[in-house]
Amino acid sequence: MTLILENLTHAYGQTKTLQGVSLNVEKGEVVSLLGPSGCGKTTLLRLVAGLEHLKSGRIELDGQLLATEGHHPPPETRPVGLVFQEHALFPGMNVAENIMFGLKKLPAAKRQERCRELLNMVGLAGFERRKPGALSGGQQQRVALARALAPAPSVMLLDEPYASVDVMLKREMREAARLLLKQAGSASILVTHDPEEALEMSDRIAIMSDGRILQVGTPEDIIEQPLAPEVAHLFGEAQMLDGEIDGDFLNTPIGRFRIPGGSSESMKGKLYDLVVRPTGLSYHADPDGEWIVRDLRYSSTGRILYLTGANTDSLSVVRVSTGFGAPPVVGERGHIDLLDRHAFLFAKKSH
Amino acid sequence: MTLILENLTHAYGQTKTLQGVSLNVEKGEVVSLLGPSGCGKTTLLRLVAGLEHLKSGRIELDGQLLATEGHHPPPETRPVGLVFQEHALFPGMNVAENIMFGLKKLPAAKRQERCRELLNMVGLAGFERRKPGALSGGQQQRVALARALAPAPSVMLLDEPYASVDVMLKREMREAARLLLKQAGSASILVTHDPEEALEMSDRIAIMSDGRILQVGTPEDIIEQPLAPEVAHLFGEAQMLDGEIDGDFLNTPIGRFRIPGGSSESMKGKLYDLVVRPTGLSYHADPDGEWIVRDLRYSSTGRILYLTGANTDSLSVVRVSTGFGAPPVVGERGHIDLLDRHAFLFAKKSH
Amino acid sequence: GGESSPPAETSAEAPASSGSTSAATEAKKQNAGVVNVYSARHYDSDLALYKQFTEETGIKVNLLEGESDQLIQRMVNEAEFSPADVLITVDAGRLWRGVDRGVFQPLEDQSILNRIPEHFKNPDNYWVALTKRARVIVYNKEDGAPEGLTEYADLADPAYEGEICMRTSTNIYNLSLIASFVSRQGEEGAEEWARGVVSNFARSPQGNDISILKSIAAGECGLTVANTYYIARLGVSENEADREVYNKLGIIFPNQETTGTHVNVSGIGLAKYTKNKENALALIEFLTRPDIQHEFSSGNNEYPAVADAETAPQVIALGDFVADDLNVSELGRNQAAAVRVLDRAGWN
Amino acid sequence: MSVLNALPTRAESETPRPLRVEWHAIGIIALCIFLIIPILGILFGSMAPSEGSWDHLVSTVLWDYVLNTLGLLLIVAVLTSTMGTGAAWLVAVTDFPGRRIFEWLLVLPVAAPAYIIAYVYTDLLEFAGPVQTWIRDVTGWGASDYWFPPIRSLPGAGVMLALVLYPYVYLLARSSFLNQSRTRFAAARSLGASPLRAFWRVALPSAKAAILGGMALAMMETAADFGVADYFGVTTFSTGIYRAWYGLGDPVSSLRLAGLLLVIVAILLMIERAARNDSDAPAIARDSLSPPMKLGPVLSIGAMIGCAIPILFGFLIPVLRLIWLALEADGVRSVSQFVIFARNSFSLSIGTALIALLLALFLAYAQRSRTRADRLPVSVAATRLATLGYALPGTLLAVGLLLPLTSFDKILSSWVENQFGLGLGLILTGSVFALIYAYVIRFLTVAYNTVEPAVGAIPTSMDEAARTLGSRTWRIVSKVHFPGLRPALYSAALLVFIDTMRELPATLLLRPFNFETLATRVYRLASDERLAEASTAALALVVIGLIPVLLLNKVSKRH
Ligand SMILES: Nc1ncnc2c1ncn2[C@@H]1O[C@H](COP(=O)(O)OP(=O)(O)OP(=O)(O)O)[C@@H](O)[C@H]1O
Ligand SMILES: Nc1ncnc2c1ncn2[C@@H]1O[C@H](COP(=O)(O)OP(=O)(O)OP(=O)(O)O)[C@@H](O)[C@H]1O
Ligand SMILES: [Fe+3]
Ligand SMILES: [Mg+2]
Ligand SMILES: [Mg+2]
Repeated sequence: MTLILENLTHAYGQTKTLQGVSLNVEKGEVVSLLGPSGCGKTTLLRLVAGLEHLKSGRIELDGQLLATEGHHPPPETRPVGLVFQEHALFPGMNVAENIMFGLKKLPAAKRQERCRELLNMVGLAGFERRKPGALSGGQQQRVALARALAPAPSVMLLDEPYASVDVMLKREMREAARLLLKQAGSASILVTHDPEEALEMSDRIAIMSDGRILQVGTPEDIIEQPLAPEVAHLFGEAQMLDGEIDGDFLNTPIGRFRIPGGSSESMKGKLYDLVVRPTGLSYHADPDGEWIVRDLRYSSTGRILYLTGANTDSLSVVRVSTGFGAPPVVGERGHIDLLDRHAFLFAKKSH
Repeated sequence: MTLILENLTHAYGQTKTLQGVSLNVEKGEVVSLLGPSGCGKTTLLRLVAGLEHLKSGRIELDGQLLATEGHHPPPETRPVGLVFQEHALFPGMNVAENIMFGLKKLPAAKRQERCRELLNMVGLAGFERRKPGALSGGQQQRVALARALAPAPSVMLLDEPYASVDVMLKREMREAARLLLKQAGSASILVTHDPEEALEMSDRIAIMSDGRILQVGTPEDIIEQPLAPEVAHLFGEAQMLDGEIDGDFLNTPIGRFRIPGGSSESMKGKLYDLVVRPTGLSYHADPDGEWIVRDLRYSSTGRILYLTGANTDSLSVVRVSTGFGAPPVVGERGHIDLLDRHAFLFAKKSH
Repeated sequence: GGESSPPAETSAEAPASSGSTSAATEAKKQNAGVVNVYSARHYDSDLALYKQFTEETGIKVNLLEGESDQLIQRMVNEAEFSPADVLITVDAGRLWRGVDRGVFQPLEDQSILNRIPEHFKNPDNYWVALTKRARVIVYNKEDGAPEGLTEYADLADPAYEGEICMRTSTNIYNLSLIASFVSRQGEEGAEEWARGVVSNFARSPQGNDISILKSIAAGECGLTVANTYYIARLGVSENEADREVYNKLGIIFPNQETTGTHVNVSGIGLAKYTKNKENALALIEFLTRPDIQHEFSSGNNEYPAVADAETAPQVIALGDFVADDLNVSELGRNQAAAVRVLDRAGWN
Repeated sequence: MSVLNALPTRAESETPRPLRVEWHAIGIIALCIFLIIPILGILFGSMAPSEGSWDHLVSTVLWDYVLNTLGLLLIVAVLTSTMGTGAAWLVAVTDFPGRRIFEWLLVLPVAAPAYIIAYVYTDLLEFAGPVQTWIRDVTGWGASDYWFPPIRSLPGAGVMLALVLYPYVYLLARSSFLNQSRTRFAAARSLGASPLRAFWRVALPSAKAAILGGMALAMMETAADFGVADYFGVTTFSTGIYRAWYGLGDPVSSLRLAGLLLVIVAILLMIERAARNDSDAPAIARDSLSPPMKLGPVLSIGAMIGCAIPILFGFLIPVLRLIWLALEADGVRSVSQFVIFARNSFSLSIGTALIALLLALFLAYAQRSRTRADRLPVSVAATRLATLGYALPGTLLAVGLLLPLTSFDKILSSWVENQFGLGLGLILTGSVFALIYAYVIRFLTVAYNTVEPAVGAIPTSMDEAARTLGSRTWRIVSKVHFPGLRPALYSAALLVFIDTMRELPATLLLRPFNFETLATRVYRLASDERLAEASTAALALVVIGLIPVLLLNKVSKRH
């Protein structure tokens, strides 16, 4: 069961939304789709589900053509399930009826059974009779997820299915959903805004921007070898800085950084994007340091220092992760070193 | 400008949703409201905005009574802005008209100006003429945020305003929104499902569960001194285990842990909840260890090991954070130590 | 047809004055020069007559057309405020009801009264007839005249089973016909007859006179009763198909040997609270003038009510007959009984 | 109450509060009293002792009235709902060649009065008509050699009424379908539902309020119809009421029949209300711009035929026949005289449409508002009663109105006479005021039933958002609601306009002297059994009715 998207393009009227997107998803695989708001993620899912017509390109499932230009079988003939970003629950039906809507082929007992199972999974046992209007936002979203999972379709498309679910529940739900999808052997695409979710949930991650896919790879690939600054920027609270190579240093508007491996001849004088995660920097106090500690905040993985360059007027901060030892004091000076992990230099595209 | 919520209760028909909620928010302060789906967060905001009538308790703003039992001034008379979880954009109006809707008192030029400013902030410059129906989910949410921020109300209530916005934009937007709210001196309550967001965005955090507030405090308080297992559980990907004190160890269904400071006499034999973040555990390889490494995943802050107890049948895993050194091998055995930070023991309430 | 449809301008005349000012104030303003007519006759040919009246006398005719009973109701409600000066209705039953509900005052003008035969005016002179129409039995000439059919009573004869088409019991023409039965034979007699007719129906009661006449011509129905003016109208129609229908119709004036053919009238009465009595009387006088009576006949194919008025040729062509001399007030009095009779007989 | 259901969100949270004087409620009740005068008159009138005719009616024809009326209502309900809903769905949701044209052609039949259609069809299809004559000529059959569906019959009457009444359902259902979230429909399909099942399970339930509202209108008009039923010889309540009053001369029995009819209609309406359920549309249908569902060639042809049938039979055939008759009768000559009639009809209709629309909006909003005590049961009941006027046979309504109007007039007039010595006469009775008053009472139902589902479908979250942004009611209504209400408002205005155009009994009785409308003109000729001559006026009536239909099409295109 392989889902192959080949060179898909699409537009709403004049607005181009997809410009040649290709992606393969294997049976039982979960591929996350990550990208900025408005980049075309929902549109991509709608194309696969048959709710939009593609302009060019082709979609194949298991060697069979699913759609191409001029060939658009209707959604109900495609073995594709879709969780809608806006839930799209049926307001006249109660929760159980919503979930069982896609199960009309099963005998009634089986249907009930499956419904109960899914309600347990999304933590809504006992809500069978509620109408969607009397559910909280997160509860609605969970019903939408359960409804789409119910028929165990060959292709499962999930559009931010956990956006309004709290972390704890989300964690449980995504493990459970992952299991269900694997059991059913569905090829799944999961749209999410949460890089951590993508890392945890998915076999591979596809990063989209502006109607294009920038990189597809395993979580490790994506984290360790991002191919574009946008990709690197997505994870680990990274920050992006413009910089120019100056000897072994990178001069940025907010201060200068030493380049760990030094710079090669060819890099000299060129413009670069520096993408660096707080964990890609280390700090040590030094009264002569070029950086000043401005603020200090907590995160669950440690303290984050906010520093500004001592020699620039810029008030922009750089964030550096520190361990759990004695905290630096706000106002003290120090050095920042770029580490050779979690910090990436990308040559700027020539304008 | 202090917003005081005192002992609020509320119910939908027979469903009790709030059971004595008290909370103060200072002028210019941002308080995050965190809690599981369906716990009553939205309901609380609706009470303050005047969209629901409280059953008992009182709401005060700046020393003035805003609402109490039997006194429910309508929403339009309250200096309260609300970003709706479901966006609630006006479908007939374009983006600019939506944003300017609350600005009717300003002269037209000012209004336009403010609209432009806010559109820039939410990254939607150029979308002025679009109807909401032609926006992506995240774009709609951003318009909703801009619309609520526009009149700079004294009290600002934000119901998951960033749920469908991608991380990078979210970071920018929340900084910008924070600035705007501080400038306006609004007392703000921000509902979110994202603990990290709460930690970063807010001056204080309130944790709700089941219609009650469990704890209110600064991010540091909440992270370092959670008062309830539910609170501790929320942050840093924590896991919760049942355990029984056995000498200096805690026996859990999935394996035993040494208690860092040892146990006191009074703790013996009692049941405890252990809430531990991956960063609250350390691992070292040891062929005689009681744990087996089952999996190893990436997260932006390091590797996460998934281990199961070597002496139990349970397949439940415990997650341990490791540094960036040479990774352990899947299948190897080792020891886990509880650290004295990011691991919390809560005596179980007697049944 | 051409004769029955007046030229466009005539009918445009009446509504030309603004309707938005109240009728009452209008009456006040031009007290000398108007007569307010409530009329249930709605023939275009009447409009021409009103126009002629205005030309002759300078009195303007304000016209309100409606259904008889509603107009009576309106006059009852308006009582002494009523702007109406005269009421014209199209059925004896309605005239009777007008008297019953006290909307008329007696006509004292002998010159008018003298023109009208005795049984075509109210015994107390509350109204006089303007026109009369006979209700005759009609058959299809191509099928030959039905033998032995000379009386209304014969329609109940089982020999005519499956032949008869009738209008529904809401229709006043049939109600009046039955009412005349009730007058003569009592409710039981009338009912027995009605049952006989019902069992002879070719189809359930439906349609109107014209449509049933066409059904007769087409052969769907064998027999019916119809008002003479409809038959005559078909004869003088400009439409060829109508004239073909006419040519196929045979007419029987029933009860010639006994009581005479059932005749109904349209009539006029002076409103009880008239404020333009002079003008109203002038109008009644005008409408009962022999030459104008002739116009009724040629315009709407009716028989004049006035004895010495000339009947139009197309009406004469229907044939000569002896009319029932039952006072038409009887028809009104027995109308409710007629309805009950029809209900019981299952004539819907 | 449907509106409550339509807003499932948070209504229950209302804490019950003690009753207090609510000006809203008083306003509504006052308005309703003003509107239900004739109905109250009937209800009271029917309680007077009868002169014996009542027993007679009960023992002879009452059951016929009940059965025939219910039969007629059933036929009309089934036909209007299938034709109206089916056509509305096809043009709103699917795409096939000619959809845009069909979209507005489908409204046309509403412009033709039912009794005209009935006359035309009997003229065409009766035994003596051209169709059967032609059959006989071609085949040589005689009268009894073949079966032809009898046009003047209960089913025939049902079909005639349905042909002109289905646009009520069509208009309401269409705007409901257009406002619906297509995402939900898409969700159903991606869960494997065929378009038909998705329509049945998802689209239809959401449009239920609108469809039932339209059916209720069609059924009320059917209940009130006299012309068709009488001409076809179908004894319904409406013909019975007429006969009891004018034939039996027994107003009390007549009023009792009317009271009974109202009770039946009220029960049907209650069933209708109960059958409505939640239909909260989300504010934003994400893909409202995406192309509607394209139909394949076979389905396209099916859809075209489906849409063409009601247009063909409800409009094209009758109008062509009317044109034929008008030409035959040389009606062209008399066109000039219609200018004045048309002007009268037109201005009355416009006035009535505007007033009815305003009142309907007021009542609909009163029913919707959930934070005010104006949802007192009294005001709900009053609204229900006030919007029942449509089920009253027009004759009765007119008579029912005449009494209070003239009484008031007389009091006024005597007072003026005493005070100023001025003979005022009757000002209201027999003036345009009385006419419009009667029209509004009668057609408020139409406006209300059209506007109310649209008002009810506005999600409360819209109001809430606007209110937290500091807007008061008026601004919310005009800025936030109005854009969404516009199609329904236009539909309501159109329907009231056309209904007023063709209203007859009240016009006849209450109009001023020398005041003719197109409808009275048609009636003069038709009641004199001059179909050919009436055809020209009937055509004029239809043509003027088309004006707002065309306008409606223009504005709804912009939507
Ligand atoms: N109209 C209603 N009738 C009955 N119960 C309701 C209604 N609306 C909400 N509830 C219930 O009230 C509880 C609180 O709802 P609320 O919307 O405040 O939750 P929430 O904390 O905002 O959840 P979420 O994070 O999922 O948005 C939920 O359990 C919900 O099911
Ligand atoms: N009906 C429409 N007409 C015109 N443009 C549209 C329409 N629907 C969506 N768009 C535009 O298409 C682009 C892609 O939309 P899409 O919904 O696929 O984005 P997305 O990646 O899902 O975003 P989000 O993460 O915010 O949901 C957006 O810029 C959006 O504004
Ligand atoms: Fe006649
Ligand atoms: Mg999206
Ligand atoms: Mg919520």
